[in-house]
Amino acid sequence: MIEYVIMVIIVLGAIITLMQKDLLKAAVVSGITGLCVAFLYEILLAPDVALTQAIVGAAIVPAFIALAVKKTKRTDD
Amino acid sequence: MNELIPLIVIIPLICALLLNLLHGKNRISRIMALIVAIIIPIIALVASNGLHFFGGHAPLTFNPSLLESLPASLLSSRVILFHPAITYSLAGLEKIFIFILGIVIFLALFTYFNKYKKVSGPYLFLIFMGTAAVSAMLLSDDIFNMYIFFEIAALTQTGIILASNTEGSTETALKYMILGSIGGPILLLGIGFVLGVIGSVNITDIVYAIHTGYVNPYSPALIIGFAMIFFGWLYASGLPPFNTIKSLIYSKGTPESSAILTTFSVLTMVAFGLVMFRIFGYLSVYKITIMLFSLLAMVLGVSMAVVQTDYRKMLGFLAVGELGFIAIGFGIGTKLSMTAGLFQAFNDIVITSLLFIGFGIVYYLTGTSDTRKLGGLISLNPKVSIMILLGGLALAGVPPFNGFQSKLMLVQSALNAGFPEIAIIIVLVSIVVFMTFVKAFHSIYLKPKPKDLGFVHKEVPSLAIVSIAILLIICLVIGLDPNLITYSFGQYLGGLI
Amino acid sequence: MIMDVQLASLFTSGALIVIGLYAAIFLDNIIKKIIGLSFIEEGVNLFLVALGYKLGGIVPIFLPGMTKSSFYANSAYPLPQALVLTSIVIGASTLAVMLALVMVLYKKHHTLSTKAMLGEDHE
Amino acid sequence: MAFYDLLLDSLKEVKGKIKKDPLTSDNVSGATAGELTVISVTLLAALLLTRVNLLISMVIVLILAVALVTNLPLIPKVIKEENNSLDTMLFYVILTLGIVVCLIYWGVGYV
Repeated sequence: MIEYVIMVIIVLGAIITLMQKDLLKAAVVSGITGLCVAFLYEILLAPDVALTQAIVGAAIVPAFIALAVKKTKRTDD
Repeated sequence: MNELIPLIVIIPLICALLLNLLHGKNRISRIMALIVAIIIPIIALVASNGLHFFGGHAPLTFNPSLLESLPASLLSSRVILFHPAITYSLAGLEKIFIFILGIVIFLALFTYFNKYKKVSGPYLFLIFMGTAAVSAMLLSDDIFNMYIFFEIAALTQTGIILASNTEGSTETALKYMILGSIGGPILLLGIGFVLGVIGSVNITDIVYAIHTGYVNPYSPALIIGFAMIFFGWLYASGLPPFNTIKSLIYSKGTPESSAILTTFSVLTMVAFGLVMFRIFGYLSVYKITIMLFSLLAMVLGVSMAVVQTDYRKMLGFLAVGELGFIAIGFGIGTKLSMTAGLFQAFNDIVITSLLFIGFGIVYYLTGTSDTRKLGGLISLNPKVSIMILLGGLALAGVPPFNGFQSKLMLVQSALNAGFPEIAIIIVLVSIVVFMTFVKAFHSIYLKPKPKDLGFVHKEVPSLAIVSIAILLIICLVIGLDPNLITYSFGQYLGGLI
Repeated sequence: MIMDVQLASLFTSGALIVIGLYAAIFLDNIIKKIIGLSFIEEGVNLFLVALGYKLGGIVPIFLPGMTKSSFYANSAYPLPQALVLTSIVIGASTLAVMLALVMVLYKKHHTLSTKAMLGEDHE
Repeated sequence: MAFYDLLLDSLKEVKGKIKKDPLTSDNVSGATAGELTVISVTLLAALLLTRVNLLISMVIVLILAVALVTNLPLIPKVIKEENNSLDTMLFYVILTLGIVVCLIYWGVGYV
């Protein structure tokens, strides 16, 4: 059952990310999607991919986005 | 000798990394870059035709001693034919294209070194990385391997535009990357569909599986996969709707960069076009879709080029429009038309590089690219202007140059295949290309010189003239004896059709 | 079970791709556009991994104590997984380059709006 | 000579729309050539449809001819659509993705 919950979180997380007004929040929330995708890889019998995705999707990509937001503007208007 | 095949990719890769480290040491970088640029075509010519299996994992049929030890049930199955490793194959076609890639890179670097005192390590890194990626795309028989090098090539192209550092180049690079981030994943998705249906990413295996009835050739997943790969191909080559961004890129780069960029895109187009032809050539919708998009590319490219007053933009649109000629050869789908399309691709690389470098001299001298502000440059250096005029004639398809031969071949193949309308369109578009070129040539060279025309540099870079001359000689030689090129193409295609 | 895991994952990947395309076309903020593009990449990777899944299968790592025949019969297909590893890295590097370009362009245009930053250039 | 006048008027219009600054004969000839290329290539390409169905192709060619002639200054429209804005490019990219997938997926059964 957990896999379906994760899938719902992935889709909702993606939508919520794009609805944020605060771009720093969007960066953090996009990490949730990345992490859940990593969990889903684990369920889909791909543990090595899950490891890479957990690092890239949940840590590196949000960090890059947060860095870009820090250097530019924080709000979306 | 097949150990030489991976060297075609490995040498530029290593050279790229070293040149990046050597940033600041002008002399060594120059010598090294030129040596490597000349080594690539030599290796391509010297290496014997054949296959290279990475890690030595050849298909079981290639290994007689292992084959004897296998049970009889395996011997009769398809398993022994399948390729377990990434395979590179080198034949006449790849040799010719890698050769011309090396030549263009060499001449472009030659011009670049002549123009600038300081050599930028990262710029050379990008150029050689792109060279490695493009030659790997041509050599590889593995569609995912091609995708990876395709992404690398796209990144290096972005880098080359950025390194050109012209007005608005950063914006253009970002636009290209955003469009690429749609095109690239869609291409991967298409590869995923094909992988899902067949279970292999080796092209020979995929072709074998489809043509021996191992899978249903009309299964919906395979068709969707084709649609996605086709879309990725449009992005890779710069056919519509990606024609605007590609022409923008060409017009934003420095002349040498633009020459290299067109070479990269044409070769990427050829590599992926051949793959699509091999895998999906049996679909009739394949031909119709390619024809549709190539006609669109021609008419949009040429009609946009003819109204430009900026010669770099004009050349960008012409380069994109010429892609339509290559694609129409792929679209008609007979052996003659495929040969003509590949031949046109070869000529396109030579002629467009010539024109980019040639008009680059004008930009170098005057610092403006607006044809309305230019004029009377023929008195400055008649030799160069005549060579550029001859290059333009080759582009438009005037005998005895190579452009004429390939366009004649295209027209013949269209007539033979029963598409007289396409033959007429090819002739018509060639005429407009001619007119566009003559118009630009007139306003740059022949029109009376405007009084306020100032010069940034007085001297014409001498090595640029040498580059143009070499490219023009290639044009003339190929135009007089097209069999030099078309024989290998015909042989390659004979194995496919 | 209403739907098996593989099909559900494929639908999830489709949803991610569609959300990403929506973001890329309709959202004006450039950083959100780029986040949308990263969702497209993630969706495609998920699609590839889901292709190799086998219901009730085992992880495709050959451990001591397994017999070859049972491993072949039960393991998930490892090829797509190997491909995705590369693809994830490519996606991350592309994203990094795009964000770097955005930072450069922000200094010039002082806005994150795509219309203002990457609109028609007037020369 | 109503058609000729129409063409002439449209060309004058093109002249005004392409560039505001003083015009040379280059620009006008370029625009004319572009215009004629678009029209002729489109009509010739439409003739390729005769292989599918003669009647349909006749109707399509006629409709296209009328549509092209009545919208005559075509080049300004092409230039407007082929601009450098990212939004326009993305719009056409996604549109093409949809068209390509539909065309190939449903086209396989019919051609």
